[in-house]
Amino acid sequence: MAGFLLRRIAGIAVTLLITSFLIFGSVHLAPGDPATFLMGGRSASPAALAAIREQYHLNDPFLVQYTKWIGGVVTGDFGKSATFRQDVGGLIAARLPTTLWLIGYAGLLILVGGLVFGTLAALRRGVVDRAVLVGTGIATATPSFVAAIGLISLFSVQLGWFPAFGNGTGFGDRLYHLTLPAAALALTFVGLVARVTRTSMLEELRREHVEVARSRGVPGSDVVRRHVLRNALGPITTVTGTVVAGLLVATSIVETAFGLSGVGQLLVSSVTVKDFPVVQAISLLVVLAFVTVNLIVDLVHPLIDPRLSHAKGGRA
Amino acid sequence: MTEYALEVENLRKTFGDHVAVDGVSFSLKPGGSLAIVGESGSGKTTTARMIVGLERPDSGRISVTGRDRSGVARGRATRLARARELQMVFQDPYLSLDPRVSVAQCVEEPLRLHFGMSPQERRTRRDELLERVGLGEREADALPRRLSGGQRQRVAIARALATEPKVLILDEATAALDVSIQAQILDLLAEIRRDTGVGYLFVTHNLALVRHIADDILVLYQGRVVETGPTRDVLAVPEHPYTRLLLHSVPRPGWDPAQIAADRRALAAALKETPAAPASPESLRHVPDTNSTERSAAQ
Amino acid sequence: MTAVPTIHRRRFFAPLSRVVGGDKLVTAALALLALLIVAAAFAPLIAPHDPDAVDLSATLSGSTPEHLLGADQSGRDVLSRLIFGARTGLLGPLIVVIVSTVLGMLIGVTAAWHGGVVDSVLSRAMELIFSFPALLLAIILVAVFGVGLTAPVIAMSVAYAPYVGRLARSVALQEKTRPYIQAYRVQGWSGWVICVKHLLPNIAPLVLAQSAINFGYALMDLAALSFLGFGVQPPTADWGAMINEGAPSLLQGAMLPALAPGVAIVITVVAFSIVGESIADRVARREQ
Amino acid sequence: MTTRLLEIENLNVRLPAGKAARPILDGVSLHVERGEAVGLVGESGSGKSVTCRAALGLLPEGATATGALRLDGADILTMSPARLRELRRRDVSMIFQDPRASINPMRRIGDFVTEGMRAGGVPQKDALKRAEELLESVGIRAPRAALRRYPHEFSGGMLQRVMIAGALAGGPRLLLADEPTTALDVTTQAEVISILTRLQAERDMGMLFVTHDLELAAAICDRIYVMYAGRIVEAQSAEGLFSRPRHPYTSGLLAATPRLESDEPPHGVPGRPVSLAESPAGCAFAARCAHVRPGCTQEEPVQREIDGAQVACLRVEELIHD
Amino acid sequence: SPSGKGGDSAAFEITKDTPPAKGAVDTVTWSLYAEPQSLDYAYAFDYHPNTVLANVCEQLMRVTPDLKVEPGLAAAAANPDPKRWVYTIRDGVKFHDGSTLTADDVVASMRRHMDPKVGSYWVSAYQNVDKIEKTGPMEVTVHLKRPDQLFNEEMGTSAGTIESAASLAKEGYGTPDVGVNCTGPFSFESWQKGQSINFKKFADYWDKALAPKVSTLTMVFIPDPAARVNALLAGEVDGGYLLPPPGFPKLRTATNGTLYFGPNTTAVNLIPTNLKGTLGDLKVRKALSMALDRDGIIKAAAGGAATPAKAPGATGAWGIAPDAAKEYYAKLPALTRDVAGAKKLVEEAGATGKKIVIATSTLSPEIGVIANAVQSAGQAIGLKVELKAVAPEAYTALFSDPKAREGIDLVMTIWYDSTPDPLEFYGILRTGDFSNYGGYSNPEYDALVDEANAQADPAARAATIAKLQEIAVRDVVWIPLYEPPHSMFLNKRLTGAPTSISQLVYPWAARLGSAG
Ligand SMILES: Nc1ncnc2c1ncn2[C@@H]1O[C@H](COP(=O)(O)OP(=O)(O)OP(=O)(O)O)[C@@H](O)[C@H]1O
Ligand SMILES: Nc1ncnc2c1ncn2[C@@H]1O[C@H](COP(=O)(O)OP(=O)(O)OP(=O)(O)O)[C@@H](O)[C@H]1O
Ligand SMILES: [Mg+2]
Ligand SMILES: [Mg+2]
Repeated sequence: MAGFLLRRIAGIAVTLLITSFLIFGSVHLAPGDPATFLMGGRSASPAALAAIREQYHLNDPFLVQYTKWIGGVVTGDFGKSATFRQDVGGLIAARLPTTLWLIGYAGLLILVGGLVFGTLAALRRGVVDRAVLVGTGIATATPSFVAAIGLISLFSVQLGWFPAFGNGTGFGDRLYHLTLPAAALALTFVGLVARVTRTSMLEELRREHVEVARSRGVPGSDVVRRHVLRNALGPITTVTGTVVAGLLVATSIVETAFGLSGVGQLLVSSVTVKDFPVVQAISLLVVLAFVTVNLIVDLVHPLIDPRLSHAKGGRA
Repeated sequence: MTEYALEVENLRKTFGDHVAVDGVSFSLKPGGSLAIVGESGSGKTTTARMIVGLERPDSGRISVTGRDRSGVARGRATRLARARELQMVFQDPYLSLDPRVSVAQCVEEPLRLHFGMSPQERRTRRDELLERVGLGEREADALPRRLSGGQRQRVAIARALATEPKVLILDEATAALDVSIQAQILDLLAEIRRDTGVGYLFVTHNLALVRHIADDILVLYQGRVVETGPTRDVLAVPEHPYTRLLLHSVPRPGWDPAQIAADRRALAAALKETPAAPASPESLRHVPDTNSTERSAAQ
Repeated sequence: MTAVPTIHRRRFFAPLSRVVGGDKLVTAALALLALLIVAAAFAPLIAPHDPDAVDLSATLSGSTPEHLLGADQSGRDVLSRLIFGARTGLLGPLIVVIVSTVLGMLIGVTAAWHGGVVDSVLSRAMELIFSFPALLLAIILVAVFGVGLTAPVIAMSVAYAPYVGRLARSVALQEKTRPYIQAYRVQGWSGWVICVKHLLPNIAPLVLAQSAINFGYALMDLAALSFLGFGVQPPTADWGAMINEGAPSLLQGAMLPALAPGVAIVITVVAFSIVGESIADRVARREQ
Repeated sequence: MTTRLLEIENLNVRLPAGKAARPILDGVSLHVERGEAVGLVGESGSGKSVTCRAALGLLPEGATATGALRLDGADILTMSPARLRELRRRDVSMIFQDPRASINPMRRIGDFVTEGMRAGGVPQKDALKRAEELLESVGIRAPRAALRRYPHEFSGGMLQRVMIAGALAGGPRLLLADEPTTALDVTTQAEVISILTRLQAERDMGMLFVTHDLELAAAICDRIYVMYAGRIVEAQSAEGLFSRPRHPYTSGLLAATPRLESDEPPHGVPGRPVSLAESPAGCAFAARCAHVRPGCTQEEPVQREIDGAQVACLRVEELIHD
Repeated sequence: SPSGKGGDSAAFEITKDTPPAKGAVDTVTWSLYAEPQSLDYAYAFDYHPNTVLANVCEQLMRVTPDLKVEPGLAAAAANPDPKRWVYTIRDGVKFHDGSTLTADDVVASMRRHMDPKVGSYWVSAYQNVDKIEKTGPMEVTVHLKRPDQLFNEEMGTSAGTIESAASLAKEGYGTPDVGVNCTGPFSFESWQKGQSINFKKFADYWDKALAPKVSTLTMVFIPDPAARVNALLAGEVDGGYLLPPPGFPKLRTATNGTLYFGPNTTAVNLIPTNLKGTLGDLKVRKALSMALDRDGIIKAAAGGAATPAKAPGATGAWGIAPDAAKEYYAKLPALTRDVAGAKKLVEEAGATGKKIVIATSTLSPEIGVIANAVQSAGQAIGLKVELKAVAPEAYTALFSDPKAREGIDLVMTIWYDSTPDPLEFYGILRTGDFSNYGGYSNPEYDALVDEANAQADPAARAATIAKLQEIAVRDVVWIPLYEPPHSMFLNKRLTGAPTSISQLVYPWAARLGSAG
């Protein structure tokens, strides 16, 4: 187990190193003089440009720049934002709570909604199943920005039930403020998780051991809980993991649509103004989150399915 | 310079640290029929796959009519030569045919690859082969999915016969079929052997079947040969305790499962004490032409 | 929007068509897609107006006989823009799907067929791409190469390839061990021929099913990028860009400029997933 | 007259709904007495499993059944769901073909063995203790440790023993064994069968043993039913079946089975087995039968008693004299 | 008061000011359409940072709500000779940290703009400056390379902002973590990155007339226009400047507050950026101007709230001579839409079928709407108008990077003057000026610019600028579209905030207080 973990972490480190190189390198491919981007498109005298080049080490060879950057990243120093003239780390840290809240909230909606709808559909074949399938079919096809626009115009413009802006402070207020964004973010993925839940539960329902349990007089609800849902958790976890990891990017759309200031929105606005130090840092963060979530999913799997246990094998 | 159609010496294969096949040797006369028996996981399939070149042996020698066929074929010429000598019929008739290829095409494909026939000749040959296995025009045009298991296995046999091989390897070729169909296929195989002189290497775990189809028998146990000889003799007077156990395990009137269970435990216990020697040397009364098995078993 | 659902060989999302409407639904979806393609191809003939024609007197007019789906802020005909918008709306995903399918198949089948070092190198490479969500990759490329359809399409073609690749690899791995493939090897065919003539055609339907579903996701992702202002640029009529342009009008109570393209996206994606799922379902049923 | 342990009378099962509508079983009648081992033999698709499961009140999804299915006189087809669960927990148990598929791979062996008891309200501790005894009785060493292990840590043979232990947990009077050894090696099969028959005898259970291996059925059963295309075509004592098979299908099956004892090579039965839905009017076996007469394809044979055997063949009397 | 009618939309009324505040309020929440990137005055070159900074940092001069230039932190500004400005620093002014304002702070604050390492956005205000000297404990002298009247007026903008020299030396000056330390009526408290900036009333503020009535001022960032309007309507925020035109109808009918339109120095123009291309021909520029449906554009792009413009410089920007400005403006030729005439002009110029490329962008909705309208107008008179989409960041670059303008003939701009002097605008059309995007060059014009910049008397200067205006209109150097009013929404519990655009430099929140 420990060996497995170490191997995985080493793998992640390598992945991050390669991706960081790719990210940093690709940004360097950008046509145009980085110094002019750093000036934010203002009129810039040659003297000012030279000063900027000096400040951002733009005169160093690429590898030196990369090494300096990655060295900083390792110590938590992501450099300075060109537009905000602040430490990138601080910029991101200030926005991270909102984004994490949003992801957590949406993740919860996705998991609960997905499980409930998926289970309902799997167990109540017929009208309920049909309704859920049609609903999730449409939900998965609704991009979050379309959902966002729909939700805003209905719930905050027409009905005025939810606030139109802001992240909120304190638990209840946040919940109130982030409900619509989380719903917009979750919609597509609730559909996805519901369908995966439904499919894998139906597949488990067809398994012989479920029939065996029934044939032994185990009540239906116990069969569903202990044999069907329990066994279906594997694929559900995988999909939920991928989805939650993906939310970190998907939030950029929702945060932009709702005008929330989170990491995603920062990414979008930084791309717009070519604030590369910020883009690099957030990209790396997203990749890190992605691989971390995947690692967690991989660690959770053996807990769900003992056959995947890395510790022991062999047969009696 | 040998009279054997297929000769295998000291074959060995490991998967990781698991030894699947260990020092297997045997030979098969042209037109002969040899059965490899053993329980699940004893290495039967692995042996068969090494012989047709689907798996590379770790060591050992395979020769067909005296030509070396060890290892995975590299060039086109060796590949084709081996294919004209050895063909295989697989266990699961539902998976051994390309679902997109019609029966007729399926039989024509090897003809096209191996023989420079005109399309007309090829069609004639194809029809011959299909007729040989009892399939008519109606089945020829069909896709495999429209055929029953028995019919599919007939197609597989026709396809294997197309290259006119010296030896046909049948890995549990009838195990997935119903008894009434299995018997049909066995009838057919016997007929083909009579007519064409092809040799058979049967892989099976069904001893009752072996009695009716194989001249010689080779008993595998945990990747090693524990007993070999003419089927009649081995089945009549099995020498190795494992062979005896296997034989007694076949249900029949007067069958005593409790006794078998006891024997099995005894055998397992005995083998546990001497894991290096699964076979008692005196049980190997007949090892054709090579003593390697004897040697490896005697150490 | 990067978690593309993946088809598993036997198990698959319940195809909507199997529960509701049956083959009729699939037919309807196919008809809709055909209609859309025709509309996109012959947009100039079909659209009632020039998509860029400005009529400032019709600004934000609701549905009228002249403008069936109303007019946008600049007084352009929403219906005509919708029809023209199908062009970039379909072309982008089409390229993404074609490139990612070809790339994915190539990688997946090569990895599965060769195994060993080739497999582990290719699988690692796919894993590496996997750690970049498609949208992130697109955003990075936009940051680097600037806005427009090109960078996102390239990014997404690359980002989607491993989804196809992983599926192709796992299906090819299974298929490779099937006796019929082995029978061809025993017959003496070369690996190439078996791969191209037998393995590929047999895994193709499932991979295509995945690609049909990917199409919908690519459409959503590209529209999202246009919505963010990174993709198709104004004044080109494009569904995502139309939503971006139409969003401020919601304040004035004009729903159509933003809603119509939104609905178009949803319907198109649903249609593609119905088709993709029903292909996958057919394959799965044939297998059983 | 005392009631029989299991009595199936004229059981018809069909799938009604939509395109899949078709009959599966037609007029199946059989019975099992207390302490008796009864075989049910036939080729694939003949309806053995459906018959067997029906005795537990388990029918294919959407299927309807007519006829009677009684356990100790109580009609299973009309039982309430609660009573049916009770029946499954206590009175009837089933052992399935593939132990690896039949035991939830994600739960512990102990959970499996005790599941039925726990559902019946037995406290956890007592259930575990009983499970330990059961595992011991099916020959699993270190039963206490085994309870905490997972199915993948056991071999197929061992799992089938666990399956048997689980089946015996409720102290059933009737054991349904649906090809319990088909997935096992012959040597393992012998071992499992020895356990099964020993326990059956010890506990005086009735057993319906489903197999397609005539030899195996004959070796352990008192009476054997032969099924073909959803119907019982012959029922006889085991020796009777081998010495005097009455139905042409039974004879065909016997001839096709390779035997260790005999030099007679197996002979195939032409054609292929059909399911009830596929079979034309008249005798379902007519198309493959060597003794077919024009009448066979028109009239459906009914079971008749000939020399202590039940046979459903129109020409059975004529054939006896051949 | 001037009023306009845009298309068939409701008329709008210019309100010069709101009624004075009656009492104190505890907290006010104000909406900004974006988060300032920095509070460093050197980079305060946009609506949102200036709206914030106006209350916190003050300038040497002060631009009042009625667009007059008054002494600010400089008690007096003297122009002893045309090439010298002498500022007497006000006594007893305290910084928020309690330290006292001296000439050193002024020198340090001003010199920063000329330091390339700082890269000040206001460097052009100092283009004529030779050197800045402390000439007494409370006196600073600016030596010019040539006469520059405008310079003094620019000292009322961020170019004249004074910050404590000690604070300027701090690492991270102007960032959320460090903030600023100026002399304004509100002091910087905290900055929740991405959400809001908070200010506190400054008790020791020197100008007792402008003593704040609001104790806590919170500026929240709401980038989404719809969200911002809804927040105002819901009372979640108390007010905001520069509201999105699509929100006007709703804000107008709000029950919880009032939408005000105030004096503005903004004009919306099309800039011919390439006078060597199709638009190099005056006839073509004129024709395009004639073909435009200004009323329609105002309705679609400005929510109906704007006046069609005859001149490129806003009439509202004539703070130095507002009445004379009206006369000058009235004399300008009327702009009537005449598509047929325009078409003829294009034919005369031989430009029929020639190509014009206009930039469009998603940066703000107006840009797209106007670009579309221009395309439609141009095509109606036989020109081939292409739209070139530029990324939002590239759109800003169009105004600073000549390379970015390559291949583009026409760019839409919303131009506002920071000073009440029209020379700020007309000066940029001088040959070689950084913002003379089309490269317009007219020696007569250049001479007039220099002449005006040396005229200390506002009336005389205005008369000279009027000539500049005439030439610019005659030559259609820029194509005027419309003049929008400055917009503000104020919750009905509050009053006192000025409506005019001078809020960008004037401590507007200091006048804010309770309405009842
Ligand atoms: N590709 C492989 N990788 C790893 N182990 C393998 C592989 N193929 C076979 N083995 C192992 O080798 C041993 C022999 O397998 P083989 O398939 O030859 O047995 P068999 O006698 O054919 O059994 P069965 O009767 O079940 O078909 C088994 O323990 C099996 O698990
Ligand atoms: N759940 C079900 N739904 C639909 N049809 C079914 C179902 N179960 C069985 N059948 C059909 O009923 C017929 C009898 O099936 P059954 O499983 O009883 O055969 P069997 O004799 O047990 O065969 P095998 O030896 O293959 O196990 C078959 O034609 C089968 O297709
Ligand atoms: Mg095998
Ligand atoms: Mg069965």
